[in-house]
Amino acid sequence: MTTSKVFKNAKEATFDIKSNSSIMSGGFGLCGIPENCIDALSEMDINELTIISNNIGNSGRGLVKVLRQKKIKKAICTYIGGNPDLEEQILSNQIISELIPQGTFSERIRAAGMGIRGFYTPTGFGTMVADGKEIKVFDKPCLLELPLNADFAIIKAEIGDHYGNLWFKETARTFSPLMAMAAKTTIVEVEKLVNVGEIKPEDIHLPGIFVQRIFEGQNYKNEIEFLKTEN
Amino acid sequence: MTTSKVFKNAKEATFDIKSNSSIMSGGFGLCGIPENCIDALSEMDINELTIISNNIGNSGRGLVKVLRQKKIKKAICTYIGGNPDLEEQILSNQIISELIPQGTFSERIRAAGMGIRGFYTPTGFGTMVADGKEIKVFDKPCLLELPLNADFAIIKAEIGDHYGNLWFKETARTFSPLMAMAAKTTIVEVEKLVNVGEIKPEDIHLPGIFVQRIFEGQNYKNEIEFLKTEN
Amino acid sequence: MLENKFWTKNEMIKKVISYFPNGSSVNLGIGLPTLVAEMINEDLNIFIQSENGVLGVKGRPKKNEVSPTLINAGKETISIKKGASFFDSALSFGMIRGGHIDFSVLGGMEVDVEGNLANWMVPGEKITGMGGAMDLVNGAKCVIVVMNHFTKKGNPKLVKKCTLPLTGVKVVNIIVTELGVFKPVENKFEIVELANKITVDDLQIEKELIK
Amino acid sequence: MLENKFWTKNEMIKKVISYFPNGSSVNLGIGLPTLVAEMINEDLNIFIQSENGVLGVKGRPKKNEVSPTLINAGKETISIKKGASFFDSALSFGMIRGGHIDFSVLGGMEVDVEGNLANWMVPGEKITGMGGAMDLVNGAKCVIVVMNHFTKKGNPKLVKKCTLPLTGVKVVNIIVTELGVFKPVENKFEIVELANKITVDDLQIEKELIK
Repeated sequence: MTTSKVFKNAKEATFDIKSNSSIMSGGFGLCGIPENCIDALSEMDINELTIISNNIGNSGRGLVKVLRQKKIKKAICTYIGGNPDLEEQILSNQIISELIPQGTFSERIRAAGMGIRGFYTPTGFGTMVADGKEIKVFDKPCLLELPLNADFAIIKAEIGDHYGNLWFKETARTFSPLMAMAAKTTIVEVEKLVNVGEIKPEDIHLPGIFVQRIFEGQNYKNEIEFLKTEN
Repeated sequence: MTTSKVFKNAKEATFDIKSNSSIMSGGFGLCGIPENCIDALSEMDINELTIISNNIGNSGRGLVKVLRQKKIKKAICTYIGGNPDLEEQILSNQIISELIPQGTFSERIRAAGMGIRGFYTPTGFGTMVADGKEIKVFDKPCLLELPLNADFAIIKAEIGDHYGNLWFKETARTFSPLMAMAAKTTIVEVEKLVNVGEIKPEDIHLPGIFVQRIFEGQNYKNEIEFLKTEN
Repeated sequence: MLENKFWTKNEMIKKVISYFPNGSSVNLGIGLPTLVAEMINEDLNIFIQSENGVLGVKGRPKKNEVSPTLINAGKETISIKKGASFFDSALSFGMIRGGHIDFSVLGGMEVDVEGNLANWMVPGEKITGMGGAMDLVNGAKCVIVVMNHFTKKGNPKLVKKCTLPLTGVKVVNIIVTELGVFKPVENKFEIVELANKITVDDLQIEKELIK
Repeated sequence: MLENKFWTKNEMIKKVISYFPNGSSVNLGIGLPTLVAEMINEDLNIFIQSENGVLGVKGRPKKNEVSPTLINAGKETISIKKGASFFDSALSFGMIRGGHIDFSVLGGMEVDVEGNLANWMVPGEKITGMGGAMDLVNGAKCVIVVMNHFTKKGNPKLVKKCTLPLTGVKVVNIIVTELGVFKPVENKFEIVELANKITVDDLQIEKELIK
């Protein structure tokens, strides 16, 4: 058993992703998305994927590349605005979609990682989201929500060490640490790969125990979706 | 409405703690405990308190001071080893105690802070902890556990700013950020009070939104319970 | 022209801001509500949360301070103020769902007299997705909907009963449109305030729905 | 003297360590199990977790490196290795309960043939509290109980049915005592290994309970 988690690049780190795999993909819109892993997916001869991601790409970029290749069987996400490719595939029934309130989405992923078998939340009560779900009344009527897990998580961090300890920049953290906890195999790409001990132990956002593979990514675009500046 | 959260000392910050209040107290053993607030409690003419704390003090110190004053009506905790005063008051029925598995204790406090109305865990199934609890079978039989909240949380952090953003040192973090989320009024004492902006936004362990009062503490003992060193 | 009497977008946002006590916390939805971050007076000491994981949004960045990893939930570049913090989505929504956010300001397609809100899809036509809206309406202490008074077809969005899929049940506290400020109270819309020279007739809301 | 044939504490801990593959993660209970942190070979690249909020415990600190805020779950001062991280109790127990910890090593008062464990109280006499034990036995991938073979009264702690309040049901995978290594299998104790010159009779376990 080798203990090295360090891989050379996205192609090598994603070697065992197959057709029908379920994959969580981190980031929000185009912010903090695992660009190298998404490119690798777009080059692999696989399909029928289940993708769990807040937006499944946006504005024609990110996971939309994979979406347009018709490799996605099922999309589990929270928001479709700004992703016309996804909206079209859903409205024309080319793809199965499951829309989840974003807080429930986060908490279900966390639950999978943290060993919680189910939890009650008022979010979604009285809406389509409640369809078929068990309801129990606490201070308010609540839905029973179940853990959301996956075969793989592909996520990006700003800095990672060889053990997989991660540090995220600004608002790029989002769902990524949670997905790392919830997936059987978590593949991390980082802007900067450092030696263990280089991230202050108090400031590690995700302990390396949740990471199986890590590599330093290349050619990041870090695209801005809506550039807004002062006057 | 004043927006300043900064208080002068423990006495002023705890002014409205009354008899019958429920109080969460952070730390593990004697590590990371809110020494100044505990001293303030010991000087107040109050009783019938419900205390929610991992150990309710240890080895005659910390909350044991308040315990010996017979101010505690109910102790909600996870571990009694090393606290003979507590064990004696429980065995002689001078105090009502509720022993909770530590992971369930953490998660119930988090649930209260995060708006989760209940969750299922296999922890405690088939034990006394399951008595009277609803059981539901997922991959394993699980207990329904409910949120644990309080009127006040008294916690200690290493560094805090005027808005209440906190940073904890080493293993002193423990339950403190969770308790801050779960209490109606969270009172924080810090080794060092700094201006807003002095803690790097990525490295804040607890955003100040969960903190109502903060002060710089004095005369910390930071006692070591079991000193062990290399040979 | 009725339009000449309407509040401008800035005036609508000022009405929204008038509800915030000093030191309160606010989450801003996508679109019009984000204007709050740009217009708010710093002295109010408001902490603006964006559910993608930041507390302490300030407004727009200077051109030379733009960061691709510093955005709001509308995926727009932002700046932050001193005392801001970043966190993951579970903590971000815990902050919302745990009742720690004082105000949620968001857009709407329909609001009815019971305070029900619809704002995430038109069946067969348009799916925006609920994003964080369902969490926000159930978690924030006060929910303010800021929206155009009329649909593109000219019908009022303040209705007796929502027909679109709901975002939340009995959740809306205040509605701000370009015609006025309203509250769903006892199965009617209470008129809190009307824009200058706007009359009750201008609202085009059925008379029996007005309190 | 039977005692002369017993494994020493260090030998017991070596048996425990022999189960850890390179790179695995381990949580250590209070007392005897903490010896693992002091005896383990660094080349094994084991990450030791302590449930009070640290991953990467190394052993004992040098005298001049002691910190009151750096302790293990037994409240003893520790040191950490490179790559260590600190976190709050919810994440710490999520790590445990989510199945991310490979081994839980903890003490026991009684273990029975079904793999039930009792180690937190003696009714009316002694309450230690369960601490993190109930979470650990339900969360870790492999649960190793390391304990004295006999109670103070001289009765074996490996029993047909636990009589003390349980910590967990069907959770123990391996038992290490000073007499040998055992596994609860098919309602019996399988003898994996006995200490040098120890016989099955020395165990004082009822014959029909031994596989």
